[in-house]
Amino acid sequence: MMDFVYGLLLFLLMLNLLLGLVRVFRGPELVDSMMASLLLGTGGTALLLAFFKITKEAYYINLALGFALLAGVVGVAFAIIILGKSKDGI
Amino acid sequence: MLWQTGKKDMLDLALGLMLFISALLSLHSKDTMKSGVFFIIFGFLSGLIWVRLEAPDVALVEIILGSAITGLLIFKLVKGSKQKDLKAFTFTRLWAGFISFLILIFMLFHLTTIERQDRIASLVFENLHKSGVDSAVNAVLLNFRGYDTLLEVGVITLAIFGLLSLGLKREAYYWDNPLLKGFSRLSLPFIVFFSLYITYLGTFSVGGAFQGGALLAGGLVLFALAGQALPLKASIIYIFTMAGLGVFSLIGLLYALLGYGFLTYPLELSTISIMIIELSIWISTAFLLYTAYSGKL
Amino acid sequence: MAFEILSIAFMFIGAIFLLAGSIGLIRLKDTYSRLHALTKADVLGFGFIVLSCILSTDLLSHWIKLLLVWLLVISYSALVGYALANRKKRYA
Amino acid sequence: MIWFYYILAILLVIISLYHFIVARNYVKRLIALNILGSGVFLFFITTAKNTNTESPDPVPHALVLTGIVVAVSATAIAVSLILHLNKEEE
Repeated sequence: MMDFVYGLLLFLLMLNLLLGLVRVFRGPELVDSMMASLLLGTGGTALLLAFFKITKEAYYINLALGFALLAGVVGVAFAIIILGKSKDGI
Repeated sequence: MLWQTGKKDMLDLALGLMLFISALLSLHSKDTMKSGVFFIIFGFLSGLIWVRLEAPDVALVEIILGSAITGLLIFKLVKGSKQKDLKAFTFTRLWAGFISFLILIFMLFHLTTIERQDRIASLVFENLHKSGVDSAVNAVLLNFRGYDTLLEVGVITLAIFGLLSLGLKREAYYWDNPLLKGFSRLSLPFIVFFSLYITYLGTFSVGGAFQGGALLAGGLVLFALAGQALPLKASIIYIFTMAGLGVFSLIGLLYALLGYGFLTYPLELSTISIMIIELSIWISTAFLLYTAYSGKL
Repeated sequence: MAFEILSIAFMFIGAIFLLAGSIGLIRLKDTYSRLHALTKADVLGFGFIVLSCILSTDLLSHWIKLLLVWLLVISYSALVGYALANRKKRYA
Repeated sequence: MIWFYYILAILLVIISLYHFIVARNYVKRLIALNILGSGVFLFFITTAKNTNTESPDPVPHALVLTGIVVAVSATAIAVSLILHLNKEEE
């Protein structure tokens, strides 16, 4: 019973990642692709938390925290570096 | 044993297939910006795969360093380089296909000879209590194979100084926005604290100096993206970048002079020496990776 | 036992909200509306998943870290959504 | 499940090696190099899992950790060399 419930849960979360990958592939513009990779960041964090719930190993929370932090930094950096104009000097 | 599958492996199959598709798209896409985005997705997915393979230390390092910091570097490269994607020569394609095919045959042949056996794992677990840390990976990294890690710190330091010696004036990208400024300022103390916590966790659980340092480098990059300079003098940053190599080799030499041997810690002092080394590697990794991103001291 | 059932139910609700966000990402026509769907669904769905994890442990340190994950995800979601929309409108 | 990861690692190495030779754009060549490294790391980690002991072998994990850090520093220096090359060509 528990196996089936957790399997269904992991299937839903994996479907989430898969749909994100489809949008990255189809995305007409670059922004759409980056948005979908952001979705992959959130979905990956959710998957790690689901692993934490299933196995009760404490290190998954640290992994999730690092994942969330760096996915956000990458998103902001994409918006500023790729979409913006370049200027000299900080 | 090697060819068994079960119901629980569906997750592995799906993750692996997604990893392969993202790698293929990253290599095949015409637009270099898009292939950079796909590379970041590849990094995230491979982090999840390391988790599935019971290697959480590698997962942490892959997510933080292999995906995010490499992604930041590749974004800068993609924006700065205006080279067109030319079509390859037919001769090159044939040659590359031939070489790849040869390696495929060789590796498939190698796959048939693989068998399950006890490796040095039991040796590590037997001697873990002599190392001064409770985490097996960090015991290997900082005590049993300390030379490797010393040389690794040397490699990053040398790479960054090689990069600086090119004397290239890099363009700095920033966005002068009050929201981003406020957020980066608010989150920086939290990031410093969390990266120290990850470094401290390295002594008994999943974590370590490189992971913590790379996290701090991510926070510093966010700080710089808001258009702010670090409130530190260049000389202090220079000391920070050299701290890892300096402290590590000094401690090794100290024990060599005391008669224990280079990088061989006595049992009662091993935990404290490993902690000092981890702290120094933490600060120097953070500032080295930040320098690699910004391109100047 | 009641907590366990509640926790699993919360996790399912969270997963379905996240799935709704990604279906919106697939189905909507315009970049800005896709961004809207993504960032809105993330906040609620992820909140439910964090709540479910909080119900399933009883350590204070885990609670603090889980709340921090949630705080980080929602603030970065807002910040990245704002940055992407603003930059796209101005330069692209 | 071990066989699947071995085959995945081999496929990653093969396709990225092919693209590393074929690509004439340096950015794609750098990305191919990184993916090649990931394939090799996957091979190592799978070998670490393929033991009789309960938990995986920590020595290949430590080696891969070192490898990832060295790969990032190689990427950093390659990025600045390529940017330098672009400036020279202008």
